[in-house]
Amino acid sequence: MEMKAMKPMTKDNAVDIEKELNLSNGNVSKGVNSVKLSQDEVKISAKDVRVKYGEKEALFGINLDMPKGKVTSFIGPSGCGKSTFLRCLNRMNDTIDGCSVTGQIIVDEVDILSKQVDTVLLRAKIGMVFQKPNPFPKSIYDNVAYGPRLHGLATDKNELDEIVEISLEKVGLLKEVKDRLLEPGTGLSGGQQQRLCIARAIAVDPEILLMDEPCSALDPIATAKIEELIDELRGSYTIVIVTHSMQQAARVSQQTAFFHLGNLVEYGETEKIFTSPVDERTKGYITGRFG
Amino acid sequence: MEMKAMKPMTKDNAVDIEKELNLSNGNVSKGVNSVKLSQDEVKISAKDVRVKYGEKEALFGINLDMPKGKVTSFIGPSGCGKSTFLRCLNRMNDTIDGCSVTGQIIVDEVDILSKQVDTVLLRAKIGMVFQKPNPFPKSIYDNVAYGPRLHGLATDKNELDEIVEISLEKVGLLKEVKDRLLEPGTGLSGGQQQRLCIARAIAVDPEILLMDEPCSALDPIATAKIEELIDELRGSYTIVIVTHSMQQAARVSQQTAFFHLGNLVEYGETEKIFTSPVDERTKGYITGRFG
Amino acid sequence: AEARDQIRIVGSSTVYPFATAVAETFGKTTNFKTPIIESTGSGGGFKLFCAGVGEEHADITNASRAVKKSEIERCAENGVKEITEVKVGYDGIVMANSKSGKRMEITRKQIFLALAKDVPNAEGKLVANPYQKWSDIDPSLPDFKIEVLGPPPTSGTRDAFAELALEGGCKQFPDIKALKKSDKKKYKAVCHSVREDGAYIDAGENDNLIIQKLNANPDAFGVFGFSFLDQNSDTVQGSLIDGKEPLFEAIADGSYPVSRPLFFYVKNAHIGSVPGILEYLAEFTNDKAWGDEGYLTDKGLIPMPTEERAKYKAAVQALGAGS
Amino acid sequence: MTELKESMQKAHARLKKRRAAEKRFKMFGVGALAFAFLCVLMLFTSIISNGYTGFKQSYIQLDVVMDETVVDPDGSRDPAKMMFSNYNALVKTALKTKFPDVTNRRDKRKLYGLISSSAGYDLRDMVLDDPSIIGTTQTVWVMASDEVDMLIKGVFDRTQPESTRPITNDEIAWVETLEKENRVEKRFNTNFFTAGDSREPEQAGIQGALVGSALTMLVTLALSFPLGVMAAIYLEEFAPKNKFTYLVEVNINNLAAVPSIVFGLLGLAIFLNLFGMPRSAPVAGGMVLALMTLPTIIIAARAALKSIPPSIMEAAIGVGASKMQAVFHHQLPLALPGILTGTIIGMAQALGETAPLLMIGMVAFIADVPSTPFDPATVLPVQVYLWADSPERAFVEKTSAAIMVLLGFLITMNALAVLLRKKLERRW
Amino acid sequence: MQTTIFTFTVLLLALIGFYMGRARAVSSVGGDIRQLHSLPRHYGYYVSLWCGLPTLFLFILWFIFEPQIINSLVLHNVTAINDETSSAMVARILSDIKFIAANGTNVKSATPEMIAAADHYLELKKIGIACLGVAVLAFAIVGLVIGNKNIGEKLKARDQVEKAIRVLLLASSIVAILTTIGIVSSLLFEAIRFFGKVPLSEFLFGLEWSPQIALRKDQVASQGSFGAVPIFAGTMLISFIAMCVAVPVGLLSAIYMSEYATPKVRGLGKPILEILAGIPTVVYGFFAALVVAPTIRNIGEGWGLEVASESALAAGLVMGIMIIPFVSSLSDDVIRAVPQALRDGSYALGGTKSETVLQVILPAALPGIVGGIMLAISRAIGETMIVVMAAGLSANLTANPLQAVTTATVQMVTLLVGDQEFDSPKTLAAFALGLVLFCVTLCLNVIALRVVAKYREKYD
Ligand SMILES: Nc1ncnc2c1ncn2[C@@H]1O[C@H](COP(=O)(O)OP(=O)(O)OP(=O)(O)O)[C@@H](O)[C@H]1O
Ligand SMILES: Nc1ncnc2c1ncn2[C@@H]1O[C@H](COP(=O)(O)OP(=O)(O)OP(=O)(O)O)[C@@H](O)[C@H]1O
Ligand SMILES: [Mg+2]
Ligand SMILES: [Mg+2]
Ligand SMILES: O=P([O-])([O-])[O-]
Repeated sequence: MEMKAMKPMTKDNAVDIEKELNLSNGNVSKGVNSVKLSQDEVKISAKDVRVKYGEKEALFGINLDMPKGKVTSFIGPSGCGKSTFLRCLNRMNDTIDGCSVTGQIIVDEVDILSKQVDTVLLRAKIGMVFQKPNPFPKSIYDNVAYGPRLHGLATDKNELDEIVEISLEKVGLLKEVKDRLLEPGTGLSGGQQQRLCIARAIAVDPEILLMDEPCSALDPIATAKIEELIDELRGSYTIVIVTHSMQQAARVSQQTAFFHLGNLVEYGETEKIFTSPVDERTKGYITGRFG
Repeated sequence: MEMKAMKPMTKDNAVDIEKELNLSNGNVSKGVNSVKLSQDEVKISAKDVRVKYGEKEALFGINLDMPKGKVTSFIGPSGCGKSTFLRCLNRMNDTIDGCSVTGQIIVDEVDILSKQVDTVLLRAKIGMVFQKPNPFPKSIYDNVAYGPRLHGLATDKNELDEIVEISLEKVGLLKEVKDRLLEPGTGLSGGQQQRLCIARAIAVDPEILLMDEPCSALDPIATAKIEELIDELRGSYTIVIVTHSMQQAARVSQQTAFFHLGNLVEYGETEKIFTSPVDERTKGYITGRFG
Repeated sequence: AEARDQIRIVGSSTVYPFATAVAETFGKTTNFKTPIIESTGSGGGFKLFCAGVGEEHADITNASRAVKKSEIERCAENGVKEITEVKVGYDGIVMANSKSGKRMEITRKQIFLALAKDVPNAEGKLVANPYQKWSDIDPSLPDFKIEVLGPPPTSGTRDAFAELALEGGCKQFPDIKALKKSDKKKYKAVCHSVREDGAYIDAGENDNLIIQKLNANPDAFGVFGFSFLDQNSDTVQGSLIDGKEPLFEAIADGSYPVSRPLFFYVKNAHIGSVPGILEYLAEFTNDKAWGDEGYLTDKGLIPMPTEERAKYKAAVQALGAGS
Repeated sequence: MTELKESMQKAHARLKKRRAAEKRFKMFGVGALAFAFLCVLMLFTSIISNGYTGFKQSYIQLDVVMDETVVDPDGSRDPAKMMFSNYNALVKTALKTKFPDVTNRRDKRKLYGLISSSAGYDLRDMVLDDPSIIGTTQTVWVMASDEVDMLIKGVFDRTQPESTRPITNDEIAWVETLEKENRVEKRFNTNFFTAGDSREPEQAGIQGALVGSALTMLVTLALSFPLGVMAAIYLEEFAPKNKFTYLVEVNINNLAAVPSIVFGLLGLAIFLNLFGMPRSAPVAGGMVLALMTLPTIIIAARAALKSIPPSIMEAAIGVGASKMQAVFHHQLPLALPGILTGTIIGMAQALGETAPLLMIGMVAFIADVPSTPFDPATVLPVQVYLWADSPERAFVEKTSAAIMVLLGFLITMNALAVLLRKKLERRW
Repeated sequence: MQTTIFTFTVLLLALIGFYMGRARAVSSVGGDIRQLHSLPRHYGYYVSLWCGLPTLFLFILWFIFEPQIINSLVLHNVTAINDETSSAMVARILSDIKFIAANGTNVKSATPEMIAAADHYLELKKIGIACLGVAVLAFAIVGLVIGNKNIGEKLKARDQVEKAIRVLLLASSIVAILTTIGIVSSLLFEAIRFFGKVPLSEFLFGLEWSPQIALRKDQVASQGSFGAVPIFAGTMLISFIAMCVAVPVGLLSAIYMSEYATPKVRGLGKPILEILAGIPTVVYGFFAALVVAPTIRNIGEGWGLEVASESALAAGLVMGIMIIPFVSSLSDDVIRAVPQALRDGSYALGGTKSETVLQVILPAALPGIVGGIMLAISRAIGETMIVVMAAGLSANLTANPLQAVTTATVQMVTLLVGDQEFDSPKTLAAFALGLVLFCVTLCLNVIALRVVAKYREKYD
């Protein structure tokens, strides 16, 4: 951490940044991309993804390949479009009125943005965990069992029990809640709730897990547990995580993408991004010049 | 920034932290305090401040002297009590049911926690700016004039106009909104709204300005502007700012206090805290081991 | 559809208390179901009654006035060709005030002068009613504001009151009486128009409310049916009109001037198909009910003279024989 | 604070005034609330003080000879025949024996008038129940007539001069004789709850109207609740934001302002004349009231749905629920408490309505207690309206008693809904 | 009767369809339901819908057209009817026939021909029912078969079922529109007839309302007795007085409950206030007429004022009490919904509670409060009983609250339930009043919605 960068920002460099931004507000996002993946390493491949909220453009053509079985993290200042992009990956943006998405997102050779894709099945395949833990106001059991029930993943009660147990086990919650599976999920602590939400997402056996700032509402201990969990899940799942904490990105992810004002500025191996960023803006953000 | 610290946290060190916490959950917060101020340098002096929300303790005896005419920043992981402590400083906690505060906070030789103190005047003297910009649903002019009108600071319309103008000028908003003083304040952009809120706080001519994550809802450019403003206001006001961004703390403040789970862990010159923290927890947090 | 086995009666709210009493006795003393009686007002009753023949239309309608020509036409248009009129008795309309005030003695002429819209002045010319106090009309009358609570223009009782009391007084002015021959319309307009400057107060159809309002305001008078006076004789007193007190006997023998006949009308086509109609008519026309000491008199009905009763009873019995 | 800035001194000076204003404002609040409570209290006391006597009824004890020549003149013991015997004659005989010196025809009528006409039917039921009592003398309690009841309850003032009293000296004397012999008793008026409407105040009961109200409310609820909720779901969750939706929205708000009698006109035109539904029946009444209640429920349900945090919806969709499933599995159950609040208000209003029912024939004398929604029936407010319009003095207390029953019904209905709401309420 | 049996049959078939569909779906993937697009029960619903929906349409069509078809067939054989017979006559003969059919031949109008027609009618009815039965059964079974056949691994049963539900939801929201259409159409025709007798301009701008004169045919509107201005002025006066009571009391109560009171007081206070909305209006009417009106009169006379014994003031005051909960409950909700951040902003500047409420919270909550007040006004405009009992029916054009006035709904009720005459403008006037009132409230609502929307844009 360079202390010289820590002097208060002056008017001059604020203007500098403004200039940079104007420059990058152009039509296509020409970010630095140091990740070269072979065809079968790629799980998700975004091609020129643009998003508009009504008239307002939020993403200006994002191109990004995310590797299978690894953790990719998105960082960037608030409002830069991290969440927006993440929500494109399982078509959650469909639920927002006036949000239009163009471009292609290829998952397993299928363009998931095409109209033909059944979003319900898609979302079963691509699970999502949100910033604020949002368990249903139902029992812990029903929370986890909800997805499997929806998709008919279990033929009988025993099978369902098993799915619930395995999912809770995976997130390390089983032994904590074993005796109170029928109590409401909202009665758990924040960290437990978030793990419950992850368990709920895992229960439908997805291939990809999207997480939007999953720890920002949690205390350090709960955060540590979730991070540990992400580390364990990696391998069996392809994980994409949005975080506002660079420390967290550094700890959990293998690839990091830096977004800025709707553009993908830089994408690469996490270690590389944090130690030797190429783009000025990335450098400025990482070293705390802004953000 | 040390990359070795960036490995994912394992179960073991999560437990470590837990141990530390248990230790520090004890009765008195025995933080490291490297700040030694002379009597007349001190503007605010907190002595053994403890806060309970109902039965739940949120602050465990905070002792802290904040210098006059400088910026003090509070950092620490979410839920550690930064906001709680800040709100003690102008008795905003009074408005929360079941919140009880004990200890002493001396401002200008008066214990502001005592029952005799009139909160109305106190809050006029100690202004506050919140995380999310919260302009009143009134015109820009009325927003700024609200405080002076309440306290009868202007004897006539001209005087009031003057106060409004000066306050807007101070936050650098005047030239931006000159022509639309009578339009609603809610129509401004986020950064402008936040500056409007600061202008509103300044308009009653306070001596101390408390800011609770004033930039967390803003984009980088707006943030830069606010930080610049804080830098300018310093000197005429004593400023206390809560932030979750260490970079920001480093940029704007002269003193930094690190809170953790209701305790003041370490307090010192900003530069010192960031370069050579004494406490293990501070070090862990700064280097991104958690938080 | 299944045939209806319950008589349906509609019509006047004035006849309603009597018809319901008969219906109840009828239901209890026979094997037929108790008829359903709607209180729709005389006009509303005719509207429903004349809507047609059949299941969904009423069998009988009560009326506090005789059927009008337009209504008979409407009936005929809808196939209700034969209807039978039965007069059931009389209803006295009284003017009353609280017992805490003085009993009023008044003539119909004075009532006309007090309540009509236009009244003849000293020269006999019609002018807007100038009288504000009773004593303005005649010094023998009480010395306070004219204030009469009565039914609204939409009520049959109001029409009857206008016809019997106002017109009765109106006629006594020779000029106006002359009008009757020359300009009948004008005559009616003069005699039936009630003043609208606040002296006469439209008080809705609820007579109990009028009585309670009289109790609250001793200076006010109310216009309502005799049965309400009868039941509330402890708190209100009927004014003497043309020297006659509104007593049961006085109304029955016709000496009390403001009383009107009550009727019901039967749809002949329904007799025989809706069970019980004849029996209901029999119950109504039984002396136990509408006789001098029948239970309807307890309810405030003023019975007809014996011969008149016999006439209607015969008509009703003829209906039964005919089918 | 030792050294106040000059500006702060000014502020200090104003403080007293501001504190006073604060106190005043708070007092206004307390005053407003107190005023509203006072209104509730006043209304309740006036109703209860008028009506509580309606739950009591005077009874008179008579020794009745079950004369065979009257009850069963041909000795056949055939219930069908005994049904129509003149049982009132038995009562009259009993009264005559009790007061032998009454000979005048007029006085006799007065004397017979002490007892309610229902006494004969009571005796009939006794005989039909147990024909063996024929020929014996039975001591029975029979209902006093309404005038005697009023006298016993003190509504009629015995000290007033006879001419200004609805009851004569003779009658008072007879009643006092009976009172001395302990043959007069006030009992809880069970009849009031078990009988239908009647023209005799002492026989009139509320059951017909109560059941009618219950049936009507049932129909109203069964229609307006699902329709309202479904409409709200559509408008809140699925409707595109376009002209049509705006039209529906304005419409719904406007329907709330349509006078209730207009709904009666609508019901008459559509339900009775077009669809041929039965007159005076709770189905038609319930449907009319349902249309009237619909806007309230829709407005409340939309507000309730709106207040569910979107995170719940997101969570459900995130695990692959369709929007429809997310709404029905999560949004709806969570919004239910709020929807119930709207339903409570709407149903309360529907329960108190008279005007629209006038048009569809429910303002009527109906003696029988309905058993299905297709039977003719009235409802509680109509009964109140009809009784309030009756000449008999005894109906005054009946009216208030009926209002009390209506309020009881209302409070029960609300309490059930509130309980249900409590049960459904979940915290998160 | 038969239709009930048919309904149950169809329901039973639909139930069978449910199980068949489910079973077929499961067996189509060899028991591994994971391979199905939707859950097994969705396939069940799908078949049930196929079985039930077409049949439902059939039922509806039958109910609409059956009577017409049978009627025309029956009348075909009646000689008394030829091309010139008036439609009223036809309807009468028809109703006679039906009456005979229902009640047997001992009815008065029973001529042999009529009896034959009645028999024919009954015959046709029987045939109709039989046809219906066959058709219903056929439709249900065919639907069942088709639905069942469509089921396969790929069928998106859930999507189909959801589509059907969506249509149902849409249909429910259309009920509101239909109601409006029904209301307008049940008012419009009679109102038009009224305006045929009384010119619209006279009705809208006439200053005198006196339906009594019009009872006598000859003088109808010529005397200008159908001017609705006093009626609407009275409506406004009384509503205004009511709002003067309800708004301050309701709003202050709401403020007190949401900002000052303990949760306990609030938890108890709200339902108690809500009772006020549920008390039958007759009770309020008596209260207004017998308690409030005399009191006002006494006080007024003590002051030497001219007070009518039936005053707009009494009715308005009591009506105000009745609608307090509409203002208080709804305002309480919106005031509590104002974000805490705004309160904090004011407190942090040294604002007292009352200053915060008056200067910050109320302006912010205004749109919601306006909504509640609108609902209260609606209720006030629509109220009848209190006005009838306490303010009477005299249509005075006055702004003096101590005089008697009347309102539109009161006039409508009295005109409709009073002694009416066919075609008399007196009766028809009620419909015209209703229609105009409907238009007025519609305009009010549109304006209110616009205002609220504007405020929202500004302040949110
Ligand atoms: N529903 C929406 N309607 C309109 N604009 C939106 C909506 N959601 C997001 N935006 C805009 O799109 C841009 C990107 O937002 P997004 O939520 O993706 O940012 P983010 O990077 O996730 O920020 P944060 O770190 O604060 O979550 C922002 O300018 C935001 O204002
Ligand atoms: N109103 C309240 N009622 C009860 N507990 C509260 C309340 N406000 C805060 N707390 C608790 O007090 C502790 C300190 O909260 P505080 O808001 O001061 O944290 P913080 O450091 O400001 O966190 P953040 O960075 O998320 O704002 C937390 O555990 C929190 O849950
Ligand atoms: Mg985000
Ligand atoms: Mg905080
Ligand atoms: O209801 P009435 O026609 O008798 O006034």
